[in-house]
Amino acid sequence: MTDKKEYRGSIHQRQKDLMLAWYGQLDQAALTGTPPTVSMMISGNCVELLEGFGAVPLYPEINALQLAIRHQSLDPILAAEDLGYAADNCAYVKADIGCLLKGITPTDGKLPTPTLILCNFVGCNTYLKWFEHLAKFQRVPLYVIDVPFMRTDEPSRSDLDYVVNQLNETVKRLEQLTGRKFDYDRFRQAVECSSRTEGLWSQIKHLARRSPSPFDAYFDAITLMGPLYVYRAKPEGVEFFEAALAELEAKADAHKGVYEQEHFRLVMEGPPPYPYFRTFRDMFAKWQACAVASTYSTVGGLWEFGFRHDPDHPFESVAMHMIAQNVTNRNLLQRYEQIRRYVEDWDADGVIIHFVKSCRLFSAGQGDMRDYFTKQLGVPTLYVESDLEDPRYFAEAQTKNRIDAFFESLEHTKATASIRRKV
Amino acid sequence: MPLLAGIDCGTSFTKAVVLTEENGQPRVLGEGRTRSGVKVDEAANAALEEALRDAGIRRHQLEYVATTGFGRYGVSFRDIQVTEITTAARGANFAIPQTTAILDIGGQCTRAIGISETGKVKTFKSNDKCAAGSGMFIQRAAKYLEVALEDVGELSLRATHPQPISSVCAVLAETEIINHVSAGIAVQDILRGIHESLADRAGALLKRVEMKDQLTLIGGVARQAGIAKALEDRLKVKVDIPKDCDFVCALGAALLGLKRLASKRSTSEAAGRKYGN
Amino acid sequence: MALFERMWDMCSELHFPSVREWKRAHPDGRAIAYFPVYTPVELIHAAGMFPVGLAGAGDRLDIQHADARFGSFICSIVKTTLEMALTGHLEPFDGFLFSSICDSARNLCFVLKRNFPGMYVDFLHLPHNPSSPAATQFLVEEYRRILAELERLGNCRVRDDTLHRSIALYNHNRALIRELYDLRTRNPEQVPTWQLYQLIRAGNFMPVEEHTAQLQEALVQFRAGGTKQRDSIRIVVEGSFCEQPPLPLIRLIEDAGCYIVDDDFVIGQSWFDSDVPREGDPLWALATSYMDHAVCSSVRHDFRKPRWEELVAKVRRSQADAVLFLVAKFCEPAYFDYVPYRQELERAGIPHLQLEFEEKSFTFDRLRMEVETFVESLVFD
Amino acid sequence: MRIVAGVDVGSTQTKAVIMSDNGGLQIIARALVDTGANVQRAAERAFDTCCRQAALHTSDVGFIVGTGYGRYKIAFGNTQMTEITCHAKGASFLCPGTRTVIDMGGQDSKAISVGPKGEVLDFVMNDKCAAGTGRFLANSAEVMGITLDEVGPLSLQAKHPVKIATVCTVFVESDILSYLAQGKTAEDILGGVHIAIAKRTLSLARRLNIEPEITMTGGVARNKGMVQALEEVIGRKMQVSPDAQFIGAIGAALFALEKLDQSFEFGIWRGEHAASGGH
Repeated sequence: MTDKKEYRGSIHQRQKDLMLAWYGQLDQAALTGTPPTVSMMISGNCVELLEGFGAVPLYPEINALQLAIRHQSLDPILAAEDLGYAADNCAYVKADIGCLLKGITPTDGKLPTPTLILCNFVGCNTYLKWFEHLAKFQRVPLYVIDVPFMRTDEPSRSDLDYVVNQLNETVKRLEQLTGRKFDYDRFRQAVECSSRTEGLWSQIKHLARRSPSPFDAYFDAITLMGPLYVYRAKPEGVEFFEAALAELEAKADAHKGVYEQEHFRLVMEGPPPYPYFRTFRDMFAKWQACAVASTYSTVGGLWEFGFRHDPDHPFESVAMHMIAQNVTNRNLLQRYEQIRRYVEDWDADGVIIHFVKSCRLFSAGQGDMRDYFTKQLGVPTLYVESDLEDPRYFAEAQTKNRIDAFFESLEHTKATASIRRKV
Repeated sequence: MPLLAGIDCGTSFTKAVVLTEENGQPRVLGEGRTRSGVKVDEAANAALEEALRDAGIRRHQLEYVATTGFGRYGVSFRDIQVTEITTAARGANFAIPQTTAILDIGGQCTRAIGISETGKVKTFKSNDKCAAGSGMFIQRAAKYLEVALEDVGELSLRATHPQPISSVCAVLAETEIINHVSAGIAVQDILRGIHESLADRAGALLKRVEMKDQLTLIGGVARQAGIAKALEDRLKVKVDIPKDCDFVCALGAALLGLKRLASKRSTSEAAGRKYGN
Repeated sequence: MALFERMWDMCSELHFPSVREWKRAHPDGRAIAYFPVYTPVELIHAAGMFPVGLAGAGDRLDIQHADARFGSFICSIVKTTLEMALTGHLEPFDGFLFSSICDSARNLCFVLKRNFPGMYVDFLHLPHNPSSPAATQFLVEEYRRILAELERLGNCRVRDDTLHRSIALYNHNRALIRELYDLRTRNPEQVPTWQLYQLIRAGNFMPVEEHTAQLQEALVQFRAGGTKQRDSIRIVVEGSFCEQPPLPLIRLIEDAGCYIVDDDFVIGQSWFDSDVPREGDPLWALATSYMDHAVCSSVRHDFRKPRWEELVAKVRRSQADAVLFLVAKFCEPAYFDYVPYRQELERAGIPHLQLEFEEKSFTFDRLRMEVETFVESLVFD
Repeated sequence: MRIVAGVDVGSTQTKAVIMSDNGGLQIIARALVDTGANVQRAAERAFDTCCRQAALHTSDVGFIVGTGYGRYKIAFGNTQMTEITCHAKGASFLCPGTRTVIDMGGQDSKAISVGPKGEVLDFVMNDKCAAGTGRFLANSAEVMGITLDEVGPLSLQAKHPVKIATVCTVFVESDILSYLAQGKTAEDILGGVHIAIAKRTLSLARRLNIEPEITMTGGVARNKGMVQALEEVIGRKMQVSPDAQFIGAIGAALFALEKLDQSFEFGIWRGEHAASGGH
């Protein structure tokens, strides 16, 4: 087995430091009441707006996934089920609410009760329920930013106006709740920062088009997602991604890949099985298969195709990001198209669809996606099922069996193709 | 002295109880039991006849027949039918008067019932989606692991590294066991894991019915496989198994019959007084 | 009663004879399918089209193709609807209008779009933030967009007065449904729910004018009829707002000793609590009605009015003894709401029971036992 | 002369074959044992039985490939492959011209698209909620109090097969109990069960481009009722080899031969050094 399963550069340490600093701020907010904190969803988040108040985002999803990676998600899930949540409810929600009930936090520090629960509703109906329940249990004001779903190719003027209006209402709401005046300049600067971070992040993602790819655009990209969502709109974020780009670019220039030899290039669809993150990764590492692109790394924002926040139109660009530039609020066919572009432009050998039971937004209809890729496009596609948070739905032997069989077959196809090329 | 019967038409066995009341106290006179087969009426008859013989009572002396269980509607000679949840509660309350929570580990599903001090069902919760906690599951696991059901409890106590079963579906849980076996894990560790998972799952159900520090366990397989011990260890509660555990529901049906009979009598007496005869 | 049998035949037919018949009578007419939850049927009607509420295929169609597209843990109605499409059963339809219900149904919209490129398939985004003053304007624009699509499809132009006429027709229809529901709340022995349910469900498959006539006839029949009042408990059924329970299950619940005094069955047939205003801009009238007068369910979000408070109020209003949660398997919105509902009901001392069904299920032994136990626990000392 | 073996450790049964290319490629020994609680021992038993049958010493066997769920526990094996790859290979050997393989196993059902050389082009496996076709049948038999061998023949006598809607092995038990309570015959219930499984399997296979020839593999292929039900819903005859249940082991043995021969032109062995590192 290859000794070096994944890249461990200095950015990984820096990433840890940044995330700990964030948890430190949350801990401070819990103790002192400042800075103000706002619960928000990762998908299509509008962290730029919070900068205008010096407020810190609180992402329940990050808490939930941290818990799962540490193999601590089952207890809170069961606590939530005691309350009446069903076996088939999203396990992210159950883990988060279970933690609230049991007073568990993902670090040693405390988590604050947020100033406002801001539900950025970007397609996922579970978000609405989740935040509604949090608001009920925590007795915190709730505001929903209703983002029109991408049911047309491009958002309409009416869609944008609706979201911009709600962003303005959110500002008023936050002014009342924090007692702070919205700092428009700071907001504009945040949008400016975001656009720079996004440019860097996009360049990193495009590095994966090289062969070998200097990083795994699924497993490693997830590591980089924390800073992207928490620090995107801050100078720290820009610095972090500058360093990350430099480091990965150097690696790419030296033709260093994730594995000694990059045997397979994959596009990954769907969230990872966090409770078995390492086990799952090893199943691909065994075959020296590297993800060169993934849809999950675009839940918070889809930047590799050119979109950037625009400091000249800060509100409109935040609205545009929420409506059209994150995978969560885009429709299934737009996701097919995104994956198709990855397969072509990132030169992938196959697609792995990871069905997660918790998330119907991602998973409902993925069988049709498989049908499209295998039958219409002839792209080798594997479909495996488990969950992103609930360890009870990961069948290790079955999953491994399917992955092994997929690569045994892919190996054959690739070898045949290369022989044909030689002939 | 009222004479009445309760018949529990279960999926594998049909059980009958003949009951009377003496000095305001219900008393069991006889019991009968037979395989259910496909004809509910016949099995109910056979079980009842056996209980009547046991009690030394003639069929025509019976005043009331209450049925319960899966085939409760299939008994043509019944006076009333009541569900097995309601009757389990009444029966358990009679056998163990202080109980407030019942755990019924049946072949297909596990059920927790919260009851009042009079034996009334307050709330109940079934685990029908997850048959991994059911009797049939233990039976199958034992068979697969080549262990006799009676030895399961004993063997599981010898576990050194219990291997938990995490799946919430019986089919996937069986697969998990097979994978544990494939991975070379010791039989006693797997069995202990099954016991503990089962106890945990039961615990979750029992929480929903607000169990306190005691529970009454009913259901045949559970007893055989030594689940009571696992429940006591894991849930830190006292577990009681009623004497004549298999007859709890039949008894509960008979007890409810007794109540109905009494209230019918008092209405007819009242009617009798009203019309002066 | 012959009326109800006729109604149920209409709901059970997978080849949509009423739609085919309508299309024969209207050679240029279009039939538009929709999930009968919150869909502005008035727009479809005003465009001269036949809105048909699809509620799955029940147990009448084997799922043979759809489970390859929607895997485990997805509800039955999504799969049976897709199965109908993939097996040619939706052939009489020219379009399918989806609206905000849940993630699975929305993804189905786009799966249909890919597999049936010749069909008009659209998704209507209903606002989830009624507190925003901008929401009504957004919805008006959204209705306008849908209307324009329908006009394009039907090659027609819809005038305001046509829309007003459609609104009036549906207002009348819904007012009758409200009257039937009120009658049942007052005298449940006069209006058995298993009959009312057939009557309302049939409205999915009938032109509104015809359905209104049937409702009037039924109202007369119900008022005249009535059976002996039984010793039953009064219950509110909650959670069947989308996938519909099989008819035998409703009968079973009534037979077990329950009077259903309020429910959320076929919510799309009765989704406003009052008439849509008939003055001014009709799109504005429809939009404000959705914002302020749509009946509450687990898939309509309005954080100004918590749903759990609405449920308790509904129980009080209908003088019910208990609540029966009748939840479709894998219906995540209903699963979620069960938690706060349960908390508030327990706080208010209202007994409740949760049952799970699938529209395609046909054996009910376990459900029967649970309902009976529940009734027994409320009736016996 | 080259002698190779394939050992297929399944969830309920372990199969082993020895093949030789002496005078044409042929199977010279087969063994089938219950897997039971000790996988390693089951594999050894099956292999030893084969050796005895062929009057060979274990060291005479040049290369051994393990497959099936317990493949990593075959201590004496030289390498492992998944049973999907092995079934495809074995099926094309036994039934030349095979383009689609349908296998109903204890833990998983699968459909495989097979290339002209027995290579896997695409495959699909059952959804989580429809796991364990073999188990589905076994449970049905158990609930009805009959043996697994009787299930197929009885199902063929069904006059009015009942409707079974569920794909879930757990829920089917309640359905069967209900039917028994309604007085339905065992034949009709089993007929319904077989049709339900057949339809579900077809629905699985449809996710591929099903092409003839179709070969059914695995132990369930011995169940005539199942084969007939499947042929009826597919509307096409299938090939069933008398060695259906050994197909995984045969495929494994064929790969062993290629390995021994070094004739294996493709890089399919690349994963092996990692694979043998255990899991």
